[in-house]
Amino acid sequence: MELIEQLLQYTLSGLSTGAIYALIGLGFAIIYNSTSIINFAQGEFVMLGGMLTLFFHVTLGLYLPLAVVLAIAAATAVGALFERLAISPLKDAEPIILVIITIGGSILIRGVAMLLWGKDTHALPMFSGDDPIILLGAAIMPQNIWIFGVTLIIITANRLFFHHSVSGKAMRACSFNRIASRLVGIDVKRMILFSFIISSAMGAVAGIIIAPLTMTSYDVGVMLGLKGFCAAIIGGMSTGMGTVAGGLIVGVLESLGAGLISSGYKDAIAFIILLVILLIRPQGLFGKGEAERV
Amino acid sequence: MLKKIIIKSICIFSLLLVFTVNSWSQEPIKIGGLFAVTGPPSFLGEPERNTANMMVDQINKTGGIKGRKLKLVFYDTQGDATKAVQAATRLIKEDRVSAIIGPSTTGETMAVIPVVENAGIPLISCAAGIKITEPVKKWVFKTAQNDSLAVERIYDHLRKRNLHSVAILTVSDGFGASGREQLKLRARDSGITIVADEIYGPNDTDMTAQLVKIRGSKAQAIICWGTNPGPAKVARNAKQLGLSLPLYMSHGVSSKKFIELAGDAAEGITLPSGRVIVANVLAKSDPQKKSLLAFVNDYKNHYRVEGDHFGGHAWDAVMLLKSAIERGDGSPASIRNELENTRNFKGIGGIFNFTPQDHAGLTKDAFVLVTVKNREWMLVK
Amino acid sequence: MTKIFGGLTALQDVSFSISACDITGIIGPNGAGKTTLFNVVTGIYDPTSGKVYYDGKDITGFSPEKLARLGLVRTFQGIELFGQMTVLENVMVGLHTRSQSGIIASALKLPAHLREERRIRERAISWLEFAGIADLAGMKAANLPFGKGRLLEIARAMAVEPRIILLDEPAAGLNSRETSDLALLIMRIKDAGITVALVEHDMELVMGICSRIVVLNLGHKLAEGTPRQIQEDEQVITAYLGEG
Amino acid sequence: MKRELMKFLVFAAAVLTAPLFLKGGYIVNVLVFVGIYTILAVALNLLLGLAGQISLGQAAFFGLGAYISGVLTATYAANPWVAMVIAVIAVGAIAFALGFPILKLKGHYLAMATLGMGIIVYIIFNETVDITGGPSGLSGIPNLSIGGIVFNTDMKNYYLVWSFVIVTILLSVNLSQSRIGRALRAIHDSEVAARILGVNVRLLKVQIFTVSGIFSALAGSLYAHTVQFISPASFGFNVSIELLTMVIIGGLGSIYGSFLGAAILTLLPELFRTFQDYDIVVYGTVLIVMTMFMPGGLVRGVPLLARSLLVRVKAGLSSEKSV
Repeated sequence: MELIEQLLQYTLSGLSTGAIYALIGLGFAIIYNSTSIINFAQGEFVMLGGMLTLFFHVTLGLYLPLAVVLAIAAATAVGALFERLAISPLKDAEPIILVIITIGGSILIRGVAMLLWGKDTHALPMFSGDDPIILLGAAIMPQNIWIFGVTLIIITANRLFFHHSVSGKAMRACSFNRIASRLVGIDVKRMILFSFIISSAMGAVAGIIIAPLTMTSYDVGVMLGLKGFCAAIIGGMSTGMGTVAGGLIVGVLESLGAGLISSGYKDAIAFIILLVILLIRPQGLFGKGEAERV
Repeated sequence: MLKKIIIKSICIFSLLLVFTVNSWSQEPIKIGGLFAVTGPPSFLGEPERNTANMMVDQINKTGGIKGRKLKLVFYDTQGDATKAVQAATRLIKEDRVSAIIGPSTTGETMAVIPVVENAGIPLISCAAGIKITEPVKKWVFKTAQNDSLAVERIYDHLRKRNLHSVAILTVSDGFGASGREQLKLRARDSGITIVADEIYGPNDTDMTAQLVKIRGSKAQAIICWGTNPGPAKVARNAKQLGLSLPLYMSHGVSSKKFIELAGDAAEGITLPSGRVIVANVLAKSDPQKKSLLAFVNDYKNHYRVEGDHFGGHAWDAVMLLKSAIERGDGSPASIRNELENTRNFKGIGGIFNFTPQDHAGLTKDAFVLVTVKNREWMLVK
Repeated sequence: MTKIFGGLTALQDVSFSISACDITGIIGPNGAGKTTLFNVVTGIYDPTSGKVYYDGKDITGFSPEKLARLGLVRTFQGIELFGQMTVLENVMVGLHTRSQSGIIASALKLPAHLREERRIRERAISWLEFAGIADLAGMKAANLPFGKGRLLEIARAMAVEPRIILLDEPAAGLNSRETSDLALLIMRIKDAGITVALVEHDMELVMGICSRIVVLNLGHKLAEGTPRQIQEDEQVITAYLGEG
Repeated sequence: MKRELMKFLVFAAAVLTAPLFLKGGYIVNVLVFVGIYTILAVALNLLLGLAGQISLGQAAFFGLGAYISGVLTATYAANPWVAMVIAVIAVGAIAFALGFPILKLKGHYLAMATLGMGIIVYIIFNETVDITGGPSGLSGIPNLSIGGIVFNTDMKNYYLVWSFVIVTILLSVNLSQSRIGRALRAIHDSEVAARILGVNVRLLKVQIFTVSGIFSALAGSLYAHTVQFISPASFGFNVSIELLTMVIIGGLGSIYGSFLGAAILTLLPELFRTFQDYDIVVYGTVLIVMTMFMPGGLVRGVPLLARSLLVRVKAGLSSEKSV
């Protein structure tokens, strides 16, 4: 009986961490799908979301919802600026060059954040108090419900955007064939800017809603970014349920691994799953079977 | 073609030569500082550097040491052993310092030890690892309290409360690993059984899995060993799960910051700590009180934040050096010998007594037990 | 020597053979499956069903590198040169199977390796001469004009010393002079005793040099025969006229 | 061919005589590390620049080399040279075995897999406390020695490390210009075309991955025996990234460029010490700007820049004359 209760708690904890990974992974997938760039700076937008909200809310004393809106706007502006200044001028560069650029961007953003806000860790107040909610003997925080809810809203919005709006369809077209898209009159450069804007905004949202739970500091982006990355790859770089499932799988297996096997190797679990997936199903668990051969 | 190659090579090597320019001046006594001001251990390096700067300024304003000014040359090691070795070599060979304060972490200190031992320059480390001074190295001292002392404090308290089986939850970095080693090492002699041995990563977002596993064990108390922000998450997760076991932490979180991060979840948590955080409530008769209040007030005036015991390690190091220089001629060898002769030095970390057999110099009295009450640190009687 | 191509999915049950020391042309409208056929034969794709025989031996599903060792090479429709390397180096890669220095011998510059290097270089130059582009040896391949790139690709394939060479639209994008030079080169290859199979749109070229022609349409084999037979084949004429 | 020989001789001569101008001092210590990173950057460049296969986990081989050497000597009192040989062979075998599955992947997927490999190895260093000493590191690693000479000063270590650098560079240059090197460059440009010509792409990729692992392990072993202390933090993800940056900044495919990249990235922080906290920002900016404006790396970028400057100056001069 006790074991079942434990397993339930592991699963629930895992799901709530997994939802965080999923949210971050979605940002990766959006940029990858419209530009084929793996944006190593994605984790920094998560950090920016949390730190900026903290800055507006705690330091400037603004009302929380206002602080949130401002934080998303500011992080999005940084994302757009980054694309304009560093990515857009290099449209035809080799992928490896772009990888280095995004790594450079990530170092730069992290550095500026450190100079602006110092090296301390900060906690954002919980959105709806900190009395745990008990579900069948397992406890989660109200903030987790926020995370689940926002993830759900974002997936739905993504789905609507990419499949039912003109710009969304255009962005998907860019990912399939850039030259053809250009020929049919899609402004590819603008679509790339768009994808950076959307994913930095999403990263910021993720950073904001997790900050009360995970706390935030100038360097939280690195590990969260990598885990989000794993989620996206496992999910086949999809901008929808695939990545979410990937995130949840990583979260739950980590939590189960820490509880049942060894907490020391917990972090390795995400990467072992990543390797296994890459080796046996590089298109991801839910990707369509179009593994590149030639 | 050949010409081009030669020109290129000359460019490169003249670039390298730029770095060799030495500045020679005998006047001030130069002290080196190796602090991890950026990188993961910056929570250690920053207060250490700030404190060292502040103390050196103060000493110079009040006339220096025997008429000679102190000069602090400091490099950021970023918590990286390789960079620490390079910086230590630079301090010794280029800046020609007479003694070195730091590095901030045990790993970096271990990496730097061969360098200072070969060069014969005294080093006062601000890191806690017991390996630094056990076995004793001729030129190496340290001011941070050994982890073992903190462990003993906790185990004493557990025994007093008649709690014998504990769960330990340590962070997977140098600080946590060293704590874990000591916790396991001292358990048997103290009559404590470790019934669960769990680990969390420095960047983990959620520790409920480990805590649930601990809840399923027969532990009567939990000892969590880490530095901010991990233990704050542990405290919050424990509260979330409604865990009623007494929760102990290490001196790694004895700062206001921990209470700020953990919020209500910090209430009732007990930990061994240097006296810094309870300086105000110490009895007047406490021999350290004067040093402590001086440090706390100066730091607050200078940097507008509370001084913590990490800064205290640098305070102790600078003041130990000062007194060793006053007693000798200020050469590296004399500093080393005089450091070893330090007796009854009332510092921030405790009362230091260095001997040829002991380069750590503290006893477990260096720690007091404190607990959180109404979001304030209180002494445990 | 006989080669039989078996049935494929992109190609429906196409089956024919080409004979040794001959030039066989494979023609057909766009989308007839010509390039797919080459891709299957050269091991880039696996056939869904069916078999490929070479010298009476089943080589279905063999990797391209294995086929090259057996003496089967090809060129590509949109030329695939090693752009960052010189023209000479491109051909030297073609001699990969004709040399054997391993990683250790190469790193240590053992005498045997140096001898081999010299030999490879000489052979590569002679292949460049064969293709008539020896004067371009030191040029970076990416900077070659398109027509010369074609010749280089053929020279590079020849350096493998194949027994059969598959040319995928070698005349595409060439002007008429270059095309006639190409025809001469292909004849020279044939004269060297090498079997040539050639996918081509340029009818003049195909009719001029091929001794046998296979016509594909929409993945089916439409006809097979000598150039004269093909020219008179009703079905072929309809297919081509139908296309436009 | 002769040009290459000339380049190499100039380089070797510069390396051997440099200390004469440096009069000991701290810079020699920095140059020891430049040497170690040069070996690492060259190793990565063989994989990335030559064969076009990315690795974001190169620090894993560096760390494995260091730990095998360190544990064998510090814990089991093995002879350092023997330990070095064992480390190099063992890491070569590991790289060979890992290479087959991992190098099946391409592009971003390969990047991710190698990144995962690097992080897993890093976690293993951290968690196998009984063997590696865990996060607090492993100390007491002896220096290398030949006969009576113990390599325990910066100057001696300089000659030790740089002899290995010279050998590594010589072997790598030879390799890149050989039959194998050509085949690898062919793979970089067009994998399909290389296969059609009979190049066994898979095996060659694994072989060069192995060579790259072996050189990295050598660097790791040298690191362990010169610093005499190792901890996991020196072999983490950021180190892999730094190595990648060295290769890119120096110039993909250019062996001497890797030396330049290693030198600059090791020396840059020394310059930046004056910036203190700002150095991370400066580092990020330099990284972006350099990759943006010199995608070919310094080796190609600087001469290009110099040439265009020269042209401009000449134009300026001639216009003055005409006035």
